Amino acid sequence: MVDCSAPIFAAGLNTALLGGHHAPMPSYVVLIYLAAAILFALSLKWLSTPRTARVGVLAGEIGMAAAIIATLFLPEVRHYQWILVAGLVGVIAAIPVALVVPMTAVPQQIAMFHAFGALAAALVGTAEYYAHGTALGTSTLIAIGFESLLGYLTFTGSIVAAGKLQEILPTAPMSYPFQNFVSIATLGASVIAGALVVLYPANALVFPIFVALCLLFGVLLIMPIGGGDMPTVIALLNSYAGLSASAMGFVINNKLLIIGGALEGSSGFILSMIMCKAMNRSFVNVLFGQVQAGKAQKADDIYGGNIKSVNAEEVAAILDGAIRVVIVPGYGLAVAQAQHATGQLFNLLQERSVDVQFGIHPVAGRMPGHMNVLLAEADIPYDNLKEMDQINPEMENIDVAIVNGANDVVNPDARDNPNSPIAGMPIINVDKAGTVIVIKRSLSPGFAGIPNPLFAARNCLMYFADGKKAMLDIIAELEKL
Amino acid sequence: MVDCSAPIFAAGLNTALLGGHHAPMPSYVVLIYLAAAILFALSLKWLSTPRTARVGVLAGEIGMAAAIIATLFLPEVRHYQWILVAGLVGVIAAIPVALVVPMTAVPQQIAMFHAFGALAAALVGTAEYYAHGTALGTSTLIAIGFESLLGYLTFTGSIVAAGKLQEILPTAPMSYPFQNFVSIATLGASVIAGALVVLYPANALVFPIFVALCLLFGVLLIMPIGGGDMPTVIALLNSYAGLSASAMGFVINNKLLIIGGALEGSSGFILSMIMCKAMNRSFVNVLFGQVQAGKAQKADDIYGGNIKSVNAEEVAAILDGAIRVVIVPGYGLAVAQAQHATGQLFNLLQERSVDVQFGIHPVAGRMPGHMNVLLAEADIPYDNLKEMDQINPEMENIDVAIVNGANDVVNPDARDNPNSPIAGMPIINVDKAGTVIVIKRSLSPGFAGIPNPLFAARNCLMYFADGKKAMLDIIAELEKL
Amino acid sequence: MDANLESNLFVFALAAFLGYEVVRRVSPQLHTPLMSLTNAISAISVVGAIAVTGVSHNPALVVVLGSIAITAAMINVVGGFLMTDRMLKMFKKRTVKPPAHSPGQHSPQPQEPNRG
Amino acid sequence: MDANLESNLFVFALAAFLGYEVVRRVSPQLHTPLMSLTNAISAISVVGAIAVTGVSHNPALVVVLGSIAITAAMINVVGGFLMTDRMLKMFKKRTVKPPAHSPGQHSPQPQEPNRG
Ligand SMILES: NC(=O)c1ccc[n+]([C@@H]2O[C@H](COP(=O)([O-])OP(=O)(O)OC[C@H]3O[C@@H](n4cnc5c(N)ncnc54)[C@H](OP(=O)(O)O)[C@@H]3O)[C@@H](O)[C@H]2O)c1
Ligand SMILES: NC(=O)c1ccc[n+]([C@@H]2O[C@H](COP(=O)([O-])OP(=O)(O)OC[C@H]3O[C@@H](n4cnc5c(N)ncnc54)[C@H](OP(=O)(O)O)[C@@H]3O)[C@@H](O)[C@H]2O)c1
Repeated sequence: MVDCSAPIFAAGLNTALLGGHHAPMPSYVVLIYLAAAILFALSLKWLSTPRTARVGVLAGEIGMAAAIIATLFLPEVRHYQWILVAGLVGVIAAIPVALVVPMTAVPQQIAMFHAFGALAAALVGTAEYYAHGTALGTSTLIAIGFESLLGYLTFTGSIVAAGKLQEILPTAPMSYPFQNFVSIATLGASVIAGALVVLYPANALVFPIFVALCLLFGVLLIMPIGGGDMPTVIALLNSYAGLSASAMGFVINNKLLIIGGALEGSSGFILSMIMCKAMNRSFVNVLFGQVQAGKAQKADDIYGGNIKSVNAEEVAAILDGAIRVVIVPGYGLAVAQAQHATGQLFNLLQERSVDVQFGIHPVAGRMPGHMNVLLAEADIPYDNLKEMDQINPEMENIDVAIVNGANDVVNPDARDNPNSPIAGMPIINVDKAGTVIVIKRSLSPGFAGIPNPLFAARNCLMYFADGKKAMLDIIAELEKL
Repeated sequence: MVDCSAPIFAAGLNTALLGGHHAPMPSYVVLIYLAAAILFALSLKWLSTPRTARVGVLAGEIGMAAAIIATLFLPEVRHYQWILVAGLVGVIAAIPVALVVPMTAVPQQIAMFHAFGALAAALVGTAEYYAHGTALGTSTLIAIGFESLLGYLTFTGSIVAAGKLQEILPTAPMSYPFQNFVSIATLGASVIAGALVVLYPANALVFPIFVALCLLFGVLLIMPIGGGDMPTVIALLNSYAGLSASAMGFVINNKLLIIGGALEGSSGFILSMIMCKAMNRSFVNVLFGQVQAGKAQKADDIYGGNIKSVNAEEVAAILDGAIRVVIVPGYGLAVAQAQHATGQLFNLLQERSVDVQFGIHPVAGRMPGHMNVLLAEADIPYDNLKEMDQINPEMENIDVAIVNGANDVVNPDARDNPNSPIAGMPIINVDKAGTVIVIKRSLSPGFAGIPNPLFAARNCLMYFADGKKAMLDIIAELEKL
Repeated sequence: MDANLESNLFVFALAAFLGYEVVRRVSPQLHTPLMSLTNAISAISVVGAIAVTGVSHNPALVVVLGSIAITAAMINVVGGFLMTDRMLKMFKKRTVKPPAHSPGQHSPQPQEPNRG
Repeated sequence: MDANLESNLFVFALAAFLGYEVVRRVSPQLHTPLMSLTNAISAISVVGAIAVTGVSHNPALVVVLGSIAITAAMINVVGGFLMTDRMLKMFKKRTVKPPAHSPGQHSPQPQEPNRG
C-alpha cells in the first residue's frame, strides 16, 4: 500500500497549509469552473463589437450562473438557508436599481456596484481569517492581506468616487496640507498592520486595525482627486476589485476566481491607460490629483469682442442649407439629458436628406464610451457614430458642425498651442468645418478649466442655452421651414 | 504537529500518482519557467508585424535558453555528460542546415524540424513509460498515450510531407483500394493498443506494438494527400506536435511544456484553417485527399484561338508606357527561383518612376506567406507587398499587371463560375487591370488542375518562358529603351 | 515552491495576458458596457462567499460575514449584468424607419456641396 | 479531481485561448515565419527530455532514449529559431536607395493615368 514517506508527506503538508483546508473539489465542479472561465474570456472577446456584444453578456451570465450552481453542489457547503436568503436579498436589491438608473448616472452606478463587489471580496478574506486564523500558512495570510487591502480600499474609494460623480460630495480636488504625506503614511501603516497580521495571526487586535486602516486609505486616496478624473479612478478601482477577487482565488485555491479577477484586473488597467492617453495626462498625475502645469491664455484676451451669438431661428436657417452635418456631443449633453432631443434632430435632418454623423471623442463626457451609450439610448444607429479618427479627415467637407455641450474635446489650443495645459490631447477638429455652432449655457470653461479659442473663431457661432432646450427649439424652427 | 489525516493523505497520494514521482520544483525554477511561458506568448504577439517580429524571435530565444538552463539546475538532474553531448550534437547538426537551406525549400525544412521535435516528444513519453511503467497512474498513462500517438504520427507524417515537398516521394495524391478504411483501421488499432498500455502497463509487448502502429498511421495519413496540400498538412502537423508537447507537460506535470505546446497547438490549427478558407476547401476534404467536385470547362473550349503571345521586347515596350504596375507572384516564381530577377525589375521600374506594387494572394505558392519570404529575400520593401484585399480595389486603376508563375490565384472562374471546382476561392482580380501579362512556360494548369479563362481574355498577353529567364530578358529589353 | 501556488501563478499570468489581448480590441464605443461587464464578472467572488458561508463547522461570525458578502456580491452580479445588457440593447444597427434608412452615408439627391 | 490535473487543464485552456488570440492577429505576410517560430517554441519538449535523461536512477534504456530526444529537440530549437530569424532579416521596411524611396504609393510626376 501507500506509505507516508517524506516527499509525499511534504506535499500533503503544503496542501494543508495553502488552501488545503478546503476538501478537493469534485471533478464536475472543476470542469464547470473551467467552462465558466472560458465563457468569461469569450464574453469579453464578444464584447469587442456591437454585433456580438449581447451574446457576450449572455456568455458571462451563463458562466456566472453555472459557477454559482456548481458551488452550491460542493460537498462542504451546508448552510443553504443563509446562502439562499443572502443571495435573494442581493438579487432583489439589484434588479430595480439596475433597471431604473438613468443612463447619465451610469458612471456612479458602476462605482456603487464596484463598492459592493469589493466589499464581498474583502469580507470573504476577513471571514477566512476568522475561520482558520492561526492554522493558515504564510502565503495564504499574505494573499488574505492583499485581498483585504484591495477590497476594503476599493470599497470606500468607490463610494467616495460615486459620491463625487453624483455631486453629493464636493467634486473639486480637495487638497489639504501634507495631503500626499498623510495618504502615503496611511498606506504605510496599513501595510505594516498587514505584515503584523501575517506574523502574529493569533493576535486579536491587529486584524481590525488593519481593516480600519485600509478603509481609511480608500477615502484618503480618492478624496483629493477631482470629480472629472473620477472615470479614470473608477477604471482603476475596477482593476483593484479584480485583483482582490484574484487574491481570494489564491486564498481558497480557486482558479475560476483567479481568472475572473485577472481578466478584470487587466481590463480596468487598460481602460485607465486609454483614458489617460486620450486626455494626454500621466497616470501619476491623475492619481495625485494634480492639474497639469502650463499657461492657459486669459479668457478675456481671447473672447473680447469676437463672440458671435445666434438663436434657434438662425441655426435652423443654417441647417436648412446644409448637406453634411456633424454633431459633436460632450459632457453638457449628458448634464442637459439632451440625448433624446438630439435624436429627434438627427431624425428630422435625415428626413430632410441631410447626411448627419456624430463625432465621438474618446473622452467626451465623463467616462469612456459615455456618449455612445447616451446616443444609443436615443435610438441613433451606431453606424452613424464616428470615432475621432474617422471623422477628422472628413471635417473639411462638413458644412455645419454642431457642438452640443462639448468644450475641451473641441479646443483647438490642444492641437495648436504647445503651452496649453491640455496641449497634445487629440481633439475633434470642428474648427475645420464650414460653420461651427456651439451650444452651451455660458462662456464658462469645461472640465480642464481653460478658455476655448474656438468660441472666438471666424466661423464659430455661439448659441447660449441649455443643451436640451436648444435642440428642441432648433427642431421647432426647422419644422416651420 | 501535522497529522497524517485522511484528506491530506489522499492529496499526497494523488500527487504520487500523477507526476508526483518528480520531486517538487525549486521556486526559482518555477519562476523562470513562468517567465519563459510569458516570453513565448510575447514572442508570438510581437511576430504580428514585421516591425517587432525580430524582437519576438529574440524573446522566444531568451525564453528557451532560460528554460533550458533552469532545467539543468533541477536537483534531480544528474547525467550532465549525456545531456551536454546530446545537446551539442543537436546544435551542431542544426546550425549549418538552418543557415544554408534555400528559401524555396523552407516548407520542407519546417516539416523536417517538426519531425525532430515530434520525435523528441514521443521519445520522452516512451522513456517515461520505461522509467516508471507500472508505477504510473491512469491519467498519466493516458497522457503518455496521447503524447506518443501524436508524437510518432507527426514524426513519420512530417517526413512523408517533407519528402513530397522535396519531390523525393511522388507528389500526386496516392490512392489505393480501401484507402480510407485502411487508415481508419490503423488509427483504431493504435487507439486500442494505447488503451491496452493504459490497462496493462506491465505487459512488455503492447507498448512496442502501440509505437509501431502510431508510426505506421503517420505514413498512411499523409501518403494519400497531394503534394499541393502539404502546406495545410504541415500546419496541422505543427498543431499535433504542439499538442504532443502539451501532453508531455501533463505527464511530467510541467506547466511550461503545456503552455508552449498549447500555443503551437492553436497556432497550427488557425493556420490550417486560414489556408483552407483561402482555398475555399473544407478541412475534411484536405485530410482525405479529395479533390472538390465540380465541372471545370474544357481547356480547348476556352483557349482555342484566343491566346495572344508576346515576347520580352513587347513586354518592355508596354511597361515603358505604364505608370502603375502590379506584379502577382505565384508558385512558378518559387520554382524558377525568380525572386531576385523580380527584385531587379522592381528596382528598375522604380528608378523609371513607375509605381510598382506586389499583389500577394494568401495561398500563392505552396505555403502561407511563401511569396512574402521570397520577395523579402530579394530586398523588396514590405510596404510594397499588398495583400489581396488591399490591391483588389485598386486594380481598375492599374495599367499593367504582371503575373509571374501564378495561375489558380488569378483564375477569374473562381469568382464568376459557380460550377468551377475552385468556385468561391477569393482571387486577385488581375483581369480588371488595363493589360495583363502572364509569364509561365506553357498553358498547363496550376495546382488545382483546371484551365484558366484569364489566358484567353481580351486584355491578356501570354509570355511563355521560365519565370526567371523572362524577368531577366524583360530587364535587358527595358534597359535598351 | 508549493504546487498550488505555482499553478495559481501560471493561471493568473495567463489570464491577465489573455484579458489584455481581448480587452484592447474592444471598440471604444463599447468602453462603458465593458467596464460594467468586467465589473459583473469580477463579482465571481460570490463563489468564494458561498464556499466560506456554507461550511458547517465555521463560527457564527464567519457565517454572518459570508452572508453579507453573498448579498453584496449578488448585487454586483445581478446589477452589473442587467445594466450592461440594458446599455447594449440600446445599440442599434440601423433605425427601422425607411426615411432614416435611405440617406445613409451620403445624401441621396446629388447636390453640389455648399459650405456654411 | 486531482489538483495537478485540474491546474494543468486550466493552464492548457488559457494558453490555447491566448495562442488563438495572439496568432490570429499575425499579418499574413508573416505566416511562414510564424510556422517556423511556433515550431521552434514547441521544441520546449527539450526541457522534458533533459529532465527524463538526467535522473540518476533511471535505467540505461531511458537515458539513451532521453539523449536521442535531447538531440532531436535541440535540432528543432536551434534550427527553428535560426531559420525564423534568417527569414525575418530579409523583411525590410524600405530600400535605402533614394530613387526607390520617392515613388512610394503614387507616381511622383503628376501624370494622367493611362491604361495599357
Ligand atoms: N470621458 C472620460 O472618460 C473622461 C474621464 C475623465 C475626464 N474627462 C474630461 O472631461 C472632459 C470632457 O470634455 P467635454 O468636451 O465632453 O466636456 P467639458 O470640456 O467638460 O465641457 C462641458 C461643457 O458642457 C457645458 N454644459 C454643462 N451643462 C450644460 C447644459 N445643461 N447644457 C449645455 N451645455 C452644458 C459646459 O459649459 P456651460 O457651463 O457654459 O454650459 C461645459 O463647457 C475632458 O476635459 C476630459 O479630459 C473625461
Ligand atoms: N500557399 C499555400 O499555403 C497553399 C497551400 C496548399 C495549396 N495551395 C494551392 O497552390 C495554388 C497556388 O496558386 P498559384 O497561382 O501560386 O500557383 P499554381 O496555380 O499552382 O500555378 C503555378 C504556375 O506556375 C507555373 N510555373 C511552374 N514552374 C514555372 C517556372 N519555372 N517559370 C514560370 N512559371 C512556372 C506553372 O505553369 P507552367 O507549368 O505552364 O509553367 C503553373 O501554372 C493554389 O491552387 C492553392 O490553393 C497553396
